[in-house]
Amino acid sequence: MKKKLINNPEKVVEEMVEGIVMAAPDKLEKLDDYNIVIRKGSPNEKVALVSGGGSGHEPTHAGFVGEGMLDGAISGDVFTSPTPDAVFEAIKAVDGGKGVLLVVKNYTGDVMNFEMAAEMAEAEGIEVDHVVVNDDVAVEDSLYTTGRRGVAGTIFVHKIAGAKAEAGAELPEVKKVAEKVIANVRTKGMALYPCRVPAAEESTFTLEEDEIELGIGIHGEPGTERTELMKADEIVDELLGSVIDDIPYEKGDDVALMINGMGGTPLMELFLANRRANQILEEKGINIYKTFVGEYMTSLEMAGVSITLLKLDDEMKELLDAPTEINIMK
Amino acid sequence: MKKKLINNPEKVVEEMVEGIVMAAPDKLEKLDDYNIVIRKGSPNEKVALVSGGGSGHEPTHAGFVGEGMLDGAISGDVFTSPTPDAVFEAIKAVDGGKGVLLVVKNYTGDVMNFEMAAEMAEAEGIEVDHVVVNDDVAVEDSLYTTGRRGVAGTIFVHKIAGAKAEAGAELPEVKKVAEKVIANVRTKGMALYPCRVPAAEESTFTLEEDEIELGIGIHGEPGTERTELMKADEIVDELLGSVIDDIPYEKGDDVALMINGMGGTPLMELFLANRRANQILEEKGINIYKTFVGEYMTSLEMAGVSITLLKLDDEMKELLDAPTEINIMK
Amino acid sequence: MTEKSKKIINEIADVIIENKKYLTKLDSAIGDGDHGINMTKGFKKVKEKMEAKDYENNKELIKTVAMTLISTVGGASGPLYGTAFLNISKIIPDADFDLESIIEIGETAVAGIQKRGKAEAGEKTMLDTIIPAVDALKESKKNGDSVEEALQQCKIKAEEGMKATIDMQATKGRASYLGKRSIGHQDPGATSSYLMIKTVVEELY
Amino acid sequence: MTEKSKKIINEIADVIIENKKYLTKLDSAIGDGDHGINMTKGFKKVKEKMEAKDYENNKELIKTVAMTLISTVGGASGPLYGTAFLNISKIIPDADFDLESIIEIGETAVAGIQKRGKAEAGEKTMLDTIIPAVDALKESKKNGDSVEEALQQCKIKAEEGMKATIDMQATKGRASYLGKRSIGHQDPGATSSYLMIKTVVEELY
Ligand SMILES: Nc1ncnc2c1ncn2[C@@H]1O[C@H](COP(=O)(O)OP(=O)(O)O)[C@@H](O)[C@H]1O
Ligand SMILES: Nc1ncnc2c1ncn2[C@@H]1O[C@H](COP(=O)(O)OP(=O)(O)O)[C@@H](O)[C@H]1O
Ligand SMILES: [Mg+2]
Ligand SMILES: [Mg+2]
Ligand SMILES: [Mg+2]
Ligand SMILES: [Mg+2]
Repeated sequence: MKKKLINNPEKVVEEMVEGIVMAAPDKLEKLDDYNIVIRKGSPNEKVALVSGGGSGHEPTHAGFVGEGMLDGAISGDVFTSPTPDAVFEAIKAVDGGKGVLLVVKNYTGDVMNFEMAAEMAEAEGIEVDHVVVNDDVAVEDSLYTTGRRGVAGTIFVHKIAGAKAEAGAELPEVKKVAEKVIANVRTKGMALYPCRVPAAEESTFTLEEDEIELGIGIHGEPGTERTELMKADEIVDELLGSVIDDIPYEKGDDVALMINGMGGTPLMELFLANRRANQILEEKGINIYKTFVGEYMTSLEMAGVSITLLKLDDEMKELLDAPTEINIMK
Repeated sequence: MKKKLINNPEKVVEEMVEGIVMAAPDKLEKLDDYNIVIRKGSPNEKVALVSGGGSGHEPTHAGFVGEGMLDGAISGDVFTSPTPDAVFEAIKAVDGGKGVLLVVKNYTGDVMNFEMAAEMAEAEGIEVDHVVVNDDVAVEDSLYTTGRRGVAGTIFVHKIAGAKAEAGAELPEVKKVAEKVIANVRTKGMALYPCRVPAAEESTFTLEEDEIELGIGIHGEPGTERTELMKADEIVDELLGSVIDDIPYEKGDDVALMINGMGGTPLMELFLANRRANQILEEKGINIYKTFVGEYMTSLEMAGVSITLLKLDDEMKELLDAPTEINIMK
Repeated sequence: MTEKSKKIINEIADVIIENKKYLTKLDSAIGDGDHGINMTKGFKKVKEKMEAKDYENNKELIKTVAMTLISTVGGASGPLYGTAFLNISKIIPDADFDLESIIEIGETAVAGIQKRGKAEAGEKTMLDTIIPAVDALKESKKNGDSVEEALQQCKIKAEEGMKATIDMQATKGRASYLGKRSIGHQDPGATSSYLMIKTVVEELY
Repeated sequence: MTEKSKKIINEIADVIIENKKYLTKLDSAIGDGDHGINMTKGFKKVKEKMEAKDYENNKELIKTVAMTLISTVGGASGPLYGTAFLNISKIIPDADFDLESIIEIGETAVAGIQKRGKAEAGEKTMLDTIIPAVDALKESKKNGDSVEEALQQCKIKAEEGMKATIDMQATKGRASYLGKRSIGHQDPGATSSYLMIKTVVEELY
């Protein structure tokens, strides 16, 4: 049973959310009785952005609440979608009359719970719309399945739609740009080591000392393929190759690149991965407009990396560069 | 043998440094043939700040090169002090005629290698001075030993002395404020899990599933005490308690608080630790002026946390708040 | 009737709580390892609520169960089971259950789950337990079986349905991300559904 | 003489490289587990350098060894051994070594290490091997021993010194952070020093 720096598995989320707000008490607020972080002084007179999901992905989502990004974030139990009543509370707390956009990652649980919350909010006369992020190329996309998972690409939706909302756009415009990001963002990830959910005794999967898992999601679930341990460059070739081929990203495209650590990966290894990603993109003539290296969408202490590309047009570039209070997205 | 996302243990530092520069090619530059990162366009007409040490502590030190903080950083082999010739190269590359301050962490190797480099630079007529950071309260301080280690408190030296240099201060003034930070900063850390140096086959120590190590340094070395696994709150009580009692920090003091992850600790656990640290400081009437939660001074993929307090006066507050290009120090 | 229903719900809750680890283990193989944790949290709360209050009728009782599951379970199973119970609360009679009303309960549960989750039989979900179970009841009715016989068949078919998920490839829910790797494992939701159906059957006859 | 010196340095390098894992393991117990790695890196480079070039005299050869160690080893041992060799290069004769010159070499090495590292005997460092070794040479000289006898004693005392570090508490270097926990482990630097002295002795007589 993997050791953790926690007090009580049943209280981790609550205590974590308290700790998040205490780190920035002038900017953030916790809703009483809920694991919800909102901007201090909410609601604001603008379209509000709300996201959330299971906990364990920190800094996602609560860490992205702030000017220029989210207005509110709901932290469900670890890797478990929050319940509709909690999402509904968040919506009510941040709605300033111009409507609320929910940014939902494509998981059955998240989609259903957010949909139920939206129904509740609409019943109270709040204008609510939602987008579903599904950037994970590891999962085959098909009409007959639940489709692709939403992973690290979600951060770009938060940033760009957040900037749009901050600029005073109306709900349909904010939704439109969010959907543009979703259409242009792709991710693939891998794990060297799994993670353990605090309330569980074991990790969700185990890997031998010469095995890695490709195509992992962000909930500790096994990936789509188990292979031998490879060199970092080979792993990056594999991940970034799948991402590039998907849309596909082409010569002359301007992209944002995110090298995302899964929680337990040392920064050293992320920079090493960034090096190879840069080499590949340069070879292909794809221009890196902006690079993000660090932990953005994690899976507790999982060791591994995901690589995200977002193909940018002028509007997205401007919104990506727009000011935000969130340091790691500057 | 713990898996790593690397290519070749002998090349990790070089490849990492390349990856760091590629992440911000408009701001950073790598010196040919050396694992040295400097600000693009160096030297600048100001006192230059240079730091460095073994690698494996990322984002320290290379990640703190940028306006408002360091001018250059030398990355030695993993956990191994860089050699004097490398430090000398960095000094030459950033010296803009107003002299260079070396920020050295108190390790025999670092101190000796930086001293030798300073001798070389002085022989070439470059004005060089240095400060030695020794904030780790885990180690007994005594005239007859090497004294305390330099750990996460170093980041505050970089930030505050960096801001001073940026403001146009002369070398003695920059040194003076660096020494003020050193006099007022204290840290203690612990590990749940050790780390493995890429070139080594095993971790430097091993812990049973119910053991933790208190008073660890940042080079994978064992700590000063091995205890049973405790709850997060108890661990924070222990770490922060030792820190507070050391100077001591007192009622009415204004402090900067840093909850630093050792590399493999999920952000969730750091925020949990921040919660308890806030409770303790509030109880004691110590005011938190600014909080930093994240990975600043790591030890590869070690799981654990260190807690740093810096007692602030008006000058240090202003310099801590001064603008910098380094996002995580904003 | 409310006392009897309360007892059944209590039994369901106990069985789920007892099987927390088992359900979680199943979910670790093809999901995210929380199904037992999620369901236990929900049914513990259901027990608390039921202890604290008396209910006038089955409708009120089951509505409380539904709302409690919806607001505590989270994940995929929370809204699915929640919606199922919510649908049931709308039609549940307060008298003794005859075969017809039991079938109606089953059908409305399936309808709720399908409305929310948009899955069909054969996608390796809880529906692969529940649909065959309801079908068995209907078959029994057509054959003129007794309620006891019908319930017995229902339980058998539920179990068969649950076991049949082992060989299925998931196309809905989290297990679908595994593609072919989902084959060979029993679905956790199908298992919790079986545990519930089994409990109801054993309590009713 | 330079050929002979080159051979000795080559032997030292080989012994250090052979003991990479051993030295690293010792350093893992009370340091940061890199002593063997650091030293091997340095001495591999020394071998490379020596192969590529002929040296006019011992002074030039040893200076190259010093600069190479300084610019490749890093850590604490790099500047310490580097300074020791640098000091040696300043006084090393080009003729055959008599006991007097061997003693001078030892003394200047110690002086270099102490100038850089500010440690004394008994602090659980490389000095606890080197100082007794040099003392043995001086003792032999006083006793009028032959060079062979003196070197033999030197090696014995070096080994004793190295082993004596086991029971010491470190007050210098990284091991000092462990406080009392440093007791019971042999110092890695004292061990690499012994390996070097042993090699020199075996090559010289
Ligand atoms: N669309 C769906 N329709 C019916 N049942 C589903 C659907 N998606 C998932 N399930 C069921 O939910 C179960 C997983 O529940 P749980 O682990 O609690 O939620 P999550 O998958 O969000 O972690 C699956 O085993 C499956 O039986
Ligand atoms: N001040 C000092 N004087 C003499 N020897 C020292 C001193 N500090 C450390 N050493 C020696 O250096 C050795 C460690 O070298 P090494 O592991 O290569 O460097 P680091 O400690 O920087 O990792 C110790 O075992 C000790 O013998
Ligand atoms: Mg879940
Ligand atoms: Mg070292
Ligand atoms: Mg699950
Ligand atoms: Mg060492």
